[in-house]
Amino acid sequence: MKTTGYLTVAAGLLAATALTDGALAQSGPIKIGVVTPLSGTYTPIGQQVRWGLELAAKEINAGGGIAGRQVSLVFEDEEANPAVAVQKAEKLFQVEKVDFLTGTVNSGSTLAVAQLAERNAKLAATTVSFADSITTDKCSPNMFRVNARAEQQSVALAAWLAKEKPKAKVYYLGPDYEMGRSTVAAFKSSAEKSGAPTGGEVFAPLDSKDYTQYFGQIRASRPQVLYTSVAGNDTVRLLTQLQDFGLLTNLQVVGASGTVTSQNIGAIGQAAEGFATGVGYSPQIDTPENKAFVAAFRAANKADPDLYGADSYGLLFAYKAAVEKAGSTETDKVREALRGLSWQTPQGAKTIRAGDHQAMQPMYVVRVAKGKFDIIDKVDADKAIGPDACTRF
Amino acid sequence: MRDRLTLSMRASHLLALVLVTAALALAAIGAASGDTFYLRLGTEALIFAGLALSVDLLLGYSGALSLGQALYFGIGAYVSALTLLKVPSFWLAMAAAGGATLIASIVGGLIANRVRGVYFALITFGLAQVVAKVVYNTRELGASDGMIGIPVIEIGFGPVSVSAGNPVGFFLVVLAIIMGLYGITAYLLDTPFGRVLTALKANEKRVPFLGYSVWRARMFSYVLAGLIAGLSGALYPMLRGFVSPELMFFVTSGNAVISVILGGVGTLIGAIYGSVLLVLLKSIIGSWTEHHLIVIGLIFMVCVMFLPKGLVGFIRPRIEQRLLAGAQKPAAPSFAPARLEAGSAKP
Amino acid sequence: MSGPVLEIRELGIAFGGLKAVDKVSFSAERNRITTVIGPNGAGKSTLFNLISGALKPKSGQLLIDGVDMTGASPARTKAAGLSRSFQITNLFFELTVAENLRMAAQVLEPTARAFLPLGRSTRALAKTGEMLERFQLGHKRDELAGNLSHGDQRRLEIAVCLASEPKILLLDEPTQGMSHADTADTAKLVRELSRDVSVLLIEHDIGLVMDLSDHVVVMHQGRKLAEGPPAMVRADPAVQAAYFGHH
Amino acid sequence: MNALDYLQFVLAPQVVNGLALGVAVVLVALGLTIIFGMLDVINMSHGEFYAIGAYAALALGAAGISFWFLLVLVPVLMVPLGMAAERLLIRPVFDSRDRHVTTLLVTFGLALVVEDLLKVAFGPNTQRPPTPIPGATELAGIIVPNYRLFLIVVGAAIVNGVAYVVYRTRLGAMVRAAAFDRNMAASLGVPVALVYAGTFAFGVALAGLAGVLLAPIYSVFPTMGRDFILLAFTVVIVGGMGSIWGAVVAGLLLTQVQALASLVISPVWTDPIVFGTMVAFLVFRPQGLFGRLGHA
Repeated sequence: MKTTGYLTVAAGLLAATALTDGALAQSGPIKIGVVTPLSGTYTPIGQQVRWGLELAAKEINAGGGIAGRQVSLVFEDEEANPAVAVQKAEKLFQVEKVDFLTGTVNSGSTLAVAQLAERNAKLAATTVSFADSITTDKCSPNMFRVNARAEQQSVALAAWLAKEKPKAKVYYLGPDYEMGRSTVAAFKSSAEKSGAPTGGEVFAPLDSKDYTQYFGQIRASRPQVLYTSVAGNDTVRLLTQLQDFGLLTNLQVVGASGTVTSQNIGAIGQAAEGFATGVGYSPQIDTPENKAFVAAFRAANKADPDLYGADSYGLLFAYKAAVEKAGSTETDKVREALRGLSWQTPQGAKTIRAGDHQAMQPMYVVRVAKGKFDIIDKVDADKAIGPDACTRF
Repeated sequence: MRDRLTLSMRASHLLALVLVTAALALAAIGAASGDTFYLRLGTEALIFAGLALSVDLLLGYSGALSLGQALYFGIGAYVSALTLLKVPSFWLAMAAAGGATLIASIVGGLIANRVRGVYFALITFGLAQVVAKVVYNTRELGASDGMIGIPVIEIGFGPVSVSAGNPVGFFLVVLAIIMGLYGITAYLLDTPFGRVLTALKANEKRVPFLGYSVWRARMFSYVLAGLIAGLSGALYPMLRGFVSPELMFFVTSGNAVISVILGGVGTLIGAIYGSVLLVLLKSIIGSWTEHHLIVIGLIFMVCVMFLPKGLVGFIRPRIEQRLLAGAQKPAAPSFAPARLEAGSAKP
Repeated sequence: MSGPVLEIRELGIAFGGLKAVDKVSFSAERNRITTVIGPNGAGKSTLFNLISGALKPKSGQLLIDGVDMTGASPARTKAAGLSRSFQITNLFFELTVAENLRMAAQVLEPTARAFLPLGRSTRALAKTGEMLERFQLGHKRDELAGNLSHGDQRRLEIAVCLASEPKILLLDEPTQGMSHADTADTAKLVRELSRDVSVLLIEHDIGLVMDLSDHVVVMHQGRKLAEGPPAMVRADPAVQAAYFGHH
Repeated sequence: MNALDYLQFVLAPQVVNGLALGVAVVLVALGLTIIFGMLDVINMSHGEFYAIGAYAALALGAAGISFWFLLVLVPVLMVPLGMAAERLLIRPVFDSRDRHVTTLLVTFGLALVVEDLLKVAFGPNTQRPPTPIPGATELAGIIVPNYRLFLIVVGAAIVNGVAYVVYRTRLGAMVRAAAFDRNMAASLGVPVALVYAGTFAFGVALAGLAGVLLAPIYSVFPTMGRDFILLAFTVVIVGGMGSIWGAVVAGLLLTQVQALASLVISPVWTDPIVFGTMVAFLVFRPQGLFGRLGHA
């Protein structure tokens, strides 16, 4: 009967975990838990996270591991659902006894996992979520962010736009939910500061099928620039429909870093040409480190890395540096080591700001040309980062 | 006892007893080995079992399939979370969540109970969808991110108190509450009122001509189901410390329906077994493939087609036979007066 | 109490222009058997649906035991003391014989007992036992209603109607599909019943009608054609033409 | 924005664009309403059949088969799939006591499986076939992409064709007879089992055809089946189960209401409006605009 089966399984697992406790913990491999969406809408992002981390782990292990210990990754599917993410994260912390956790994509999962990390006295990091709140008003002493947040992206993009098209009229089209609205608001304030007038704004429901109903308003306001923060399938529809309606001529489309990515650029095709965004990474970055990274990534996965893959790849090297500096995997020591840590990534040097656990990094403005993200501008890390708004620690 | 429905309910109670025994054993093993994860996972399974229980009350007894029961689960969870953020009191949070879901399910019932069958399913689906979307867009409720920072509370029972952060303690509290909800539901279903619900499922058109208001009976069971879902949902933020709009989404409602089908429609205890089973299946399948939907979808279809009464429906008749055999050996006690029993013997 | 147990005044309903029941009036007297007859499509079943609340009349008035019940729901007409059976057997086929009866008898109990254990509803249980005995269904009490023979199902249906101790019983073709022996049994039963309950009957078996009824109402094309004692109705030339002429 | 601009840029194009979206919704709802109305089966996996059609178009298109041929080939390939689904999943539970709920649950399970299978087969990323007819036409200042014009024309032709088959042919009469009373139809010599399987397969083929036609506009991804499903069910209920003209009127009307509502009030309220319409119809006019096919 299944109850007894459950009991046997549970009892067996409990006994097994009890054994691995303690003795093996400091000498065996360093375990890093990855809670990331492997099913559902965010699967493509989860795939990049996985590829980036796996490549980094392979390279670190080939180079002798972290402080002489091998790294092993333990994956769990979070289904892009915070309720599942927390359950799986707890499994990794409690049963797998991972030393560190990463992988969450949507900000709800990241925030919930941050709280769980606090309650389990473990550390976690995100390489994808870019909601400002994660390192501002909802910052956590146990959560780090190594990717660029929304404000860094919009500062970089707005600075470029002010140079490229001074005082151009901007129309805003965002997905109608909290994240979409705050991203639009962030860019709007940056753009207005640099003198770009606002032509109007509209918020379309998430997963909109047809954007044509908003085209009339856009045409009527005659903007030179369209800013959008839609993502995934929504971008495919928005941009291809704009193209079908012939609206892309004489219109510069700019957007959030997640708007056009390596996952959807193929489906967007021609309509993506000329799209510009502020982002922390492009495979086109012309440094030896990046070229090596892109080559290795391509060889392993038959696909180009994007910002998610690159940020996830870089994270493991930060963790390696921190553990080696701390001489331990203990939470408090590693936290101290991560604070203010500078390390090299394919994206350039990154530094984790001690005050809010947000990584500072050079920001790039990239524009799509022939299906590739060409770098057209670069903003220094300290210019893009913005003030430290975390008051908890 | 020869009344079939009462007999079935007794068989369910036996299975409930088995479940509680197993749960207590798990708690003991967990406490002895200092486990956290499995106890908390079990706690979560029980909380979602409460939701499944409410789906079974509707589907298994009055025959109404709700595809949006997570709505009340979510309302319970959010109200409990909001209360706990202000006042960290278990009883206050439960009362507030109960009150809110009571009102919400009365409103929802007034809308949904105007229709039957598949239309009921579509309306409950749409209702949950719309409310979830509103929550998803309401900044005051944390919008798409949900709300974190719900404190770990102390649950006071007179002189003793249990921390929601204590895996064994909170597991036992949740076990008691969910089994309490099961007990109340099972009791009500074996009263004359509950039999009206069974009658509704058997032949709804006949019921009004016996003098019962169909609307009132459906409404009562809908509100009761909403309340059960809401009280279960209220426990969620105490366990996990956060709420998110996904708790109201179709995934949550759908999982509850899957649990009920796996465990057995109309068996009540099956909902709880089904929920535990689903959590177990997901964690086992999830560790070897991310394509768990294929496996769960297939198992679900097989259950709908070949095991319409689920696993408990498969086991329970065997228990009923045992009970019947046991009951017939002594001098056949029956609910009807003995004189009439004798009189009704074959002429 | 005096006066007719059921009185209908100019009751009418139309379906898309077709007047299914057109200004029909008559009364059913206490402890009498009143029978409605008429050819197929005369509006007999529609009339029953109007009286039992299954349909709402467009015109006219309905009084049960002197109380106006025009347009009341089935549950309310039931509460006023009216019980009905159906032309096509309408039982809880997945429930046992005893449970079918207990469900019907439960209305005898105060509402509060609906939330107490079944065993506390002593009056309903006693009534169930009484019905089982009276209708000779005791040995089948634990069988599912769906597994009974047709004759037993028709009998159970009458028993269910009677279990709630109604003032007036509407029986829609109770002998429909029965064997001769069963029909005779049922006729005997209905006659017995009329000692303590008023009966309104729809029946096709003319012999049975003439034998059983105290009062006959003849319907034709939605209207009342005639009413009176059986012998008088049989002699009515209009009835002869409209009804018996067809046989 | 001045009034003239509003009329030229917003309102007038909206009517035309809304027409294309309306046709898209009608195409998806058409198969659903036929299966619902004639078989009395709630096909929760209808959206997944639509997705299969879109993926088939994508894969076969990439293999070099012309779009115009796919318009015929994909629906034809969907027929055996629909037949098999009916035989294996619907028929065994067709006579269960609560057919609506049981078929809904079985097809819900199927939807879960198909969605995941599509991901295994084609990967999680969004893909899109090229637009078969590029370019746009400008009519009195209103820009309409040529493919959308084509879609409107083809959509109208499909709806008329289906309506002709269902209402005017002997085949349609047999189907409607079987829907109205299975036993009566059988006694009149209608091969009921075949008619049922054929009707289900026909509905599935229509979903596949919608997938082929809409893939270039709405793109292709594993969860695309969920996209239209609430809207399509609403269209079916508002239009009247099984009523083809009802689905057309409801589909065009609801998409216009939705689009105009999103211009006048916040777009996020469009879902509640659509849902509210569905509830209002269920409560006040459950037979829908045109009543139920075969039962009216």
